[in-house]
Amino acid sequence: MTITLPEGDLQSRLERYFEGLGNRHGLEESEIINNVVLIVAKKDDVPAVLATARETLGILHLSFITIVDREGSFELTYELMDFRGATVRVKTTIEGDEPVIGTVTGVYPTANWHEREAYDMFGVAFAGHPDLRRPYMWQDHFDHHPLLKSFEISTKRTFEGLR
Amino acid sequence: MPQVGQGILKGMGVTLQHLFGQKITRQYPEYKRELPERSRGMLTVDMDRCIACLQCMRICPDHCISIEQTKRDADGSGKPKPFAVGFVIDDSRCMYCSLCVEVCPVNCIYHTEEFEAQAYNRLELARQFGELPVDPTVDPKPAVGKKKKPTGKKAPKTVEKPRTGDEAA
Amino acid sequence: MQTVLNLLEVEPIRLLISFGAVLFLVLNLAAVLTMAERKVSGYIHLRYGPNRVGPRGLLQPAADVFKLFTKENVSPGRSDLWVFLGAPIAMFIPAALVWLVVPFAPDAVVADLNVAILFFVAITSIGALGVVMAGYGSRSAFSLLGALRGAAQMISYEVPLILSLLGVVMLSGSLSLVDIVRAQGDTIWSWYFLFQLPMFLTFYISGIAEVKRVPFDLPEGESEIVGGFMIEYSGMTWALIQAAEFASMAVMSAITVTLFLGGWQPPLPFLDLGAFNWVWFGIKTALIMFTFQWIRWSVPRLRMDQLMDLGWKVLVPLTLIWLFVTAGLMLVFPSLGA
Amino acid sequence: MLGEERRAQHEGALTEPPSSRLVSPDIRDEFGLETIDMNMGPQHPAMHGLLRLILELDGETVVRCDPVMGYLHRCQEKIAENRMYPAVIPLTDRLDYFANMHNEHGYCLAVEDLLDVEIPPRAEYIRVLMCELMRLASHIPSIGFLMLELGAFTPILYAFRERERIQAIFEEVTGARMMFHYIRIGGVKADLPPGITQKIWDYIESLEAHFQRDFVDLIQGNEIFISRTRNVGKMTQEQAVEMGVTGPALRCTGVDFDIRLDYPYSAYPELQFEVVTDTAGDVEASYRVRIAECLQSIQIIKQCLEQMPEGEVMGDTGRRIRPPEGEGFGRVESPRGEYSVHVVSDGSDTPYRVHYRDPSFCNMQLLQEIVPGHYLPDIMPIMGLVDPVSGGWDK
Repeated sequence: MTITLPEGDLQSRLERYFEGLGNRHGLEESEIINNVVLIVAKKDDVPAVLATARETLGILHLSFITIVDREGSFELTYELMDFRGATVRVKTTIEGDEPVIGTVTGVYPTANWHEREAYDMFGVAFAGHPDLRRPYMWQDHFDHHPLLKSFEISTKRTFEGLR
Repeated sequence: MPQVGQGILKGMGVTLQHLFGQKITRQYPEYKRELPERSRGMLTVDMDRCIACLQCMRICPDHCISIEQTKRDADGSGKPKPFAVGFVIDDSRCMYCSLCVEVCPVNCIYHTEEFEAQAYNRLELARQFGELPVDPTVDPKPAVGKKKKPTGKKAPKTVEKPRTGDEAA
Repeated sequence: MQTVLNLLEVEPIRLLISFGAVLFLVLNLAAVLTMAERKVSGYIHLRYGPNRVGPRGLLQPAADVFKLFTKENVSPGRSDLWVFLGAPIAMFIPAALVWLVVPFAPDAVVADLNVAILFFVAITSIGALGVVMAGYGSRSAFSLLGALRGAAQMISYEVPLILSLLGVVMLSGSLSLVDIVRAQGDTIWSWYFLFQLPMFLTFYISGIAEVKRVPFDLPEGESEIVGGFMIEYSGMTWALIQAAEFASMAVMSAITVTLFLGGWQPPLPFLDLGAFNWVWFGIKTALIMFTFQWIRWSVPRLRMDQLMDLGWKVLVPLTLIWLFVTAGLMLVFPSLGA
Repeated sequence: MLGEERRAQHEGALTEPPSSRLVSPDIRDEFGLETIDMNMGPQHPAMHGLLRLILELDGETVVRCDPVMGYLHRCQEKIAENRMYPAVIPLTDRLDYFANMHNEHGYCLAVEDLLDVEIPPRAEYIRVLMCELMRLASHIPSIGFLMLELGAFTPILYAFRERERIQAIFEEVTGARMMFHYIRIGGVKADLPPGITQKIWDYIESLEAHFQRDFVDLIQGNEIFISRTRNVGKMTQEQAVEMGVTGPALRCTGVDFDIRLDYPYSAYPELQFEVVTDTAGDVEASYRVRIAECLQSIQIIKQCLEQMPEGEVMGDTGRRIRPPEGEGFGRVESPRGEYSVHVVSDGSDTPYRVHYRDPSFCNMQLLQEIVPGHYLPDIMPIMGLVDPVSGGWDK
């Protein structure tokens, strides 16, 4: 099975993505910076926005999901690439101590591990994820999420007393 | 498969060529390669030149340098200046990144060509340079000062603020 | 002195002494072969190989043996201990026994059996038993997979191995290895490997498969099942398995030389060394062993299904066809037979 | 007690019914057939680094494959949050330790994106030159690893001979053989030492002279190699794209995606090279793609040496690097695929958040997808197709 890569020049594609996403969803903010379409969406809209991007606009590649812990809220960045120079960056914010967001594994299967990693590191739960295990940390008896700002690392020398 | 075995025979020809070819092993302990000028070996400190500015200790990503600082009139000018009485480089932590060498304002810390460090005990790898020994297991001053969290305001929810640029560079 | 020599005439004593000599030879051969293997691999890899113990590393095998003797023999906690410990012995004995029928020179053979080929075939088949014992005894998933592969492979490759022998047997009209060598004559073109080229190749390939070397080292398969049936062995038991492997490799080369490359016969009549003809046997065997090693360091490993395909779909039909060709030719030209 | 409990819980988590069994459960129950559970790794002689594969075997056929990571996890992202901006660079070296230069480059691009600093053209060319040498030093051993996994021991030593010679060049230029810490925010650490141009040129010519013999003649035509790799690990373009695969593993299915051309950075827009693709999408195709990419890299290195401009090698970043608030993105084509860095700054001199998107991590998802249905020995060539690096997937 072959895939179809997007056609047309970069600027027209960027505008197509910009309009395609802006017309369908109630976005909080959207703009084009250089070759990036920056979208700020509401938390609940994210799976739908990504579904539009994948299925209607044909953006094939989910590069990564970054979570930034803003102490009290989490900022998520979904970086989508169309393989031909254009980038769509979807941002959203989750408030609260027990963050939950809908999964995008149904749209981009590659999100599977990215979401697992995010869950492991930040404790952000992805509703509907098929296999939400921790990839890195111990699978049990470890209730911490190390990349949270509240998880303090010590600068102490680790071999103290080891001799 | 019309040419069965041809590829295998070709590959065997290559190995046969190498069987009689020049060997490339270096007989290490007897033969030592000359190290290039820039090669980064174990660190050493010229304590006479050190001005105890603590730059190297701050920048070190591994916190492998610890300095015990006092004020002393070392050059007899009558003005007490910062002086490093204790200086330890913990080679069990050093990763030879040369950041300390680059920040040193008087070029008193530098890389040597030594690279064969070994000991039965990790603490033996901590090399003392000063007059007083410094305990390498004690936490040095944090490499980064208590900064983190710009005080007062909460970090912004959405980024991509217009860049002021005055702070940069 | 005379009485001692006379004792050699007495059959059981001669057998015992010569068997002792052969056993000594086999054990030393294994050590020498490990050394050769490491040197050849080193030179192919642009390395020097072992060169620290003794002059040019020649004492390395002695150091290895010393190390292995002093190592603790670890056995897995839940292993079937008797089977586990018996496996290396069950592997080593067949490899050593075959040497009994190998003719080194016209009169230098421990037992000139008139059914030597049958003896060889029967004894090599026992080797598979050792592999299965090792895999079963050590109670590990990797060992079990290795043993299953080993058993399947060795039993499957028995078939082309035996079939490829038949051409030689038909031509020489004898099952005795001494007679087969005599029948080949002392010129290089009268040896059987030319006329029986497909048989020779089949025997050579199935021989590699039988001694489990690359590209047929699936029972070992260090990159997929780590060490296969020998994964749990250590110390002297492991050394015995290694010795068995190298001894069977040596015996396979010796049999190849005996059957197809004229045994002790010189390549041309004027090169006849008389009583020293075993030198020719040694040179040829060493050459075959070198090709084993050369192949080992040049090619990757086959997969199980491809191995079986090669054995049953290529080698067996090939030998059968050539058997018919040989028989037909012998019918037309009766002078071909002995 | 704790151990027992932990094990029970752990097993409970991992023994969900596999989606595709090769023998239907009815038949299995009727004949009392069982599958074998097998742990491959983390201490497996041929495994790429510290990876554990939990396999369910039906005979020798893999029914389920579940990669378990985390044996080398250092939480580099957390460490980076506690280091100053320049002091993160030597840590990025430890990520994908077969492509250190690319890691540094990606991070520096991200911070430069924040800083808006001008990079001198000579520095850009030196970066590209070093990255392409690094690509050679990564692709050639990965071909060797593929052969090692197939059971041929020799090519890996020829491959490491090449890597050794490239490392000697690196040592002269950067001062270290593996953990370079050479590419800095704003440029590179130092200019090329005198005489190194001729050495690189000599090396590239000697490599070209025996590349065909040692890595193509020895491997490509070998019938056993072909039978072991053709149609093994076969994937469609759609599968590869869905799994987020990038790099040679994606290009061997025919998708000509290369960050160097599609999202150009550094000096790449000024250089002439091709994106190599293959259509088969199996292990053999990925081998061919890697070989061809090595040849392309050689061409790029030659162009770099010819077109190398004169001038400074370090832009003006100031003594203390303190980017304004905001986000920076850096994206490079590492030998394994797309390596992206996302740096969030809060205006202080340490990053607020650093995120690495490592190709090893993303490409490894492919294992779950394409390994089931293959034989046990095929796992290893598939690992050679994906070619992950332990430091990369574990961060």
